[in-house]
Amino acid sequence: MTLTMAARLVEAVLFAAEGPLMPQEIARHAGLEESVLPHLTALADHYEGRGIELVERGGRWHFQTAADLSYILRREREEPRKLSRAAVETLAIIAYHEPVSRAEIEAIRGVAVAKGTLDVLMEAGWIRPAGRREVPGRPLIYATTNDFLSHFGLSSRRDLPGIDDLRAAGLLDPIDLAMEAMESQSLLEKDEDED
Amino acid sequence: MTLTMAARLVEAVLFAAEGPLMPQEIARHAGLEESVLPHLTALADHYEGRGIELVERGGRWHFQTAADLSYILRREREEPRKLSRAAVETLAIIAYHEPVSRAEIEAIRGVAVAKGTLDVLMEAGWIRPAGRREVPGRPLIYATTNDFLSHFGLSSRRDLPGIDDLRAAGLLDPIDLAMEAMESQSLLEKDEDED
Amino acid sequence: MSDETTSDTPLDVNALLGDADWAEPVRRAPGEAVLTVSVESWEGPLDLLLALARTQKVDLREISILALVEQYLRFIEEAAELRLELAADYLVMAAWLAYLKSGLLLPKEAQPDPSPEELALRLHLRLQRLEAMREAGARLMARDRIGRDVFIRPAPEGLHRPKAIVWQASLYDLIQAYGQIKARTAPRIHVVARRLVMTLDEAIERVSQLIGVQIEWADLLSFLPAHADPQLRRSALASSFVATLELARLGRIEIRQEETFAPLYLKATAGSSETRT
Repeated sequence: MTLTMAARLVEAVLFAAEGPLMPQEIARHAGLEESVLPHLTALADHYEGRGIELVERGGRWHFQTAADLSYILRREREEPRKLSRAAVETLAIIAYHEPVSRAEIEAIRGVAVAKGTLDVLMEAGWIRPAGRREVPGRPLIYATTNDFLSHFGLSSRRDLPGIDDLRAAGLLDPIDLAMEAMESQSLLEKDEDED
Repeated sequence: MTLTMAARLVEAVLFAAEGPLMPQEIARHAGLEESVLPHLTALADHYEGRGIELVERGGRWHFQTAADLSYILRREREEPRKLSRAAVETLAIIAYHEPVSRAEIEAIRGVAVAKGTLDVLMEAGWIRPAGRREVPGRPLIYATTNDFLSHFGLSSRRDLPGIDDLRAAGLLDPIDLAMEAMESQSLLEKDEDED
Repeated sequence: MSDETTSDTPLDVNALLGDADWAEPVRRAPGEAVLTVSVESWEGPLDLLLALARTQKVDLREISILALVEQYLRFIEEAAELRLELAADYLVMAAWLAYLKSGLLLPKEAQPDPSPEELALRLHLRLQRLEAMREAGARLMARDRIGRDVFIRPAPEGLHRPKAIVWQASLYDLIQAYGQIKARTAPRIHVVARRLVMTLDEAIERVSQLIGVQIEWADLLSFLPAHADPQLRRSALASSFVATLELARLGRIEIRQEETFAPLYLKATAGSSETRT
């Protein structure tokens, strides 16, 4: 089907919209003076029987995945969860120093590591127990996994920037020491709470 | 156009995806055993000249609004991140020379890479550390990402504007190499003169 | 072509700045044609050289390096006259270019090694490479960019995933976190402006040694370094006073004072010099 410029604009506006739109809104976004309703019904017909459908609900229009194909979609709309600051730091230390024990992570971070932090990283599939350190107490030591490398787009751990690279990239600047100190203080408190 | 069930599934998967997908991922989500490439090219053809287009960037596929409609759609949007001149040049050098070390970037620009330049590009997700150069000091080298390709609408690095001309003109070679080439060229000419 | 542009082309600073959209605006006081452009407008001498090369208005492959050298040296001279701050690397480049110029003007057989032609060619290649990347950057930025020219679905439904929870963190998050740990926990080197002080240990050492040869009561002030800087003397007095108290506590010396704020007198307790060491 060849579309007119107006219909193309309507299609693009609907596609890029944050949510369902009323015809007047579509016209405004598309910069059209004319009524967009004919374009909407033409497009809806065109998408009939396709993987995507154009639907109208209470006067607002939007594209959605065809109802009969909805099984490919996420059932429960679980939010992707952002890794906590403590977890990112712990992961970074394991990646740079592996294999390391929990006590060693704490020594580097200068803050206690909650048990839950390591659990989260293990659940994410990014770290694994890698045996025990042959010192008194035989503490468990941790290392990163292949999933870790692929998630972060690294071909090997050697791809991680070194200290000099971090400094040059401006990542070693104590941006605001007071802020940092406060932040690590609250991390400490939080970690202790988690225990 | 009536689509086969497989093509409908591919269309729906691409539509519902949160980011560009590789053909294998599409097949997995769609539950298809067969190769999805024929469906992808057929869909891309079908969307030609429409308000939405199906594009391939670095081996990953996604829908986006048609580029020629940008003059209408762009007005309402805010400009994405504004890069400093230094950051633009650094990004260009990494893209056209990748993988490239910081020292090599500095050799081309004639100034030190300011702190925060690589940082900004990494935060944008456009560059990544790509291993180390096996020379003394083992400097970290940088390359562009798939997000870089998607953002700038490039199917691959071969699509970088003018890269073939630049390469043919030797402008992507280090200066020492260019000097050597010129010397051997002039020697050759001299030999011919003598003949 | 390059011959036309050599030497006598006047340096049109305004045209130069007009071309450079990224340069700092030229500020002019009313009725006064004074150039007040900061050299910070250029990112280093190579950048300035490229801007100057553009004023030759020819293909970069055909610019005259000799003319360019003269343009640069004239610019630096003018900047000096206008008393602009010039960073060291601009002056280093000026010196190098002056050397290059004298080399280029020498008769061929007298030219040093590496030949000035080779150096000029290298400079030429550097400028071409920088210009090429600058143009490439501009063309890259002008492409149809996601979020500006073309748009993707802002809130897709998302696809079914095998894992229940999808933990998110980027490589940038990871290395930034490591940088911050390092910045936070690395022993910080505080460079404290040097202050002349006498530490308590030094004072105890010094008073112990001096008291060994004092048989009579001696004023505390006589234990201080005689020709010291006033600042050091103050520090020495404080440390020596505390040292005195410490030595008295150890029973190695005796202290006597007539009244409050009166001079302090000390002497070694009998036999203390033998018990030392």
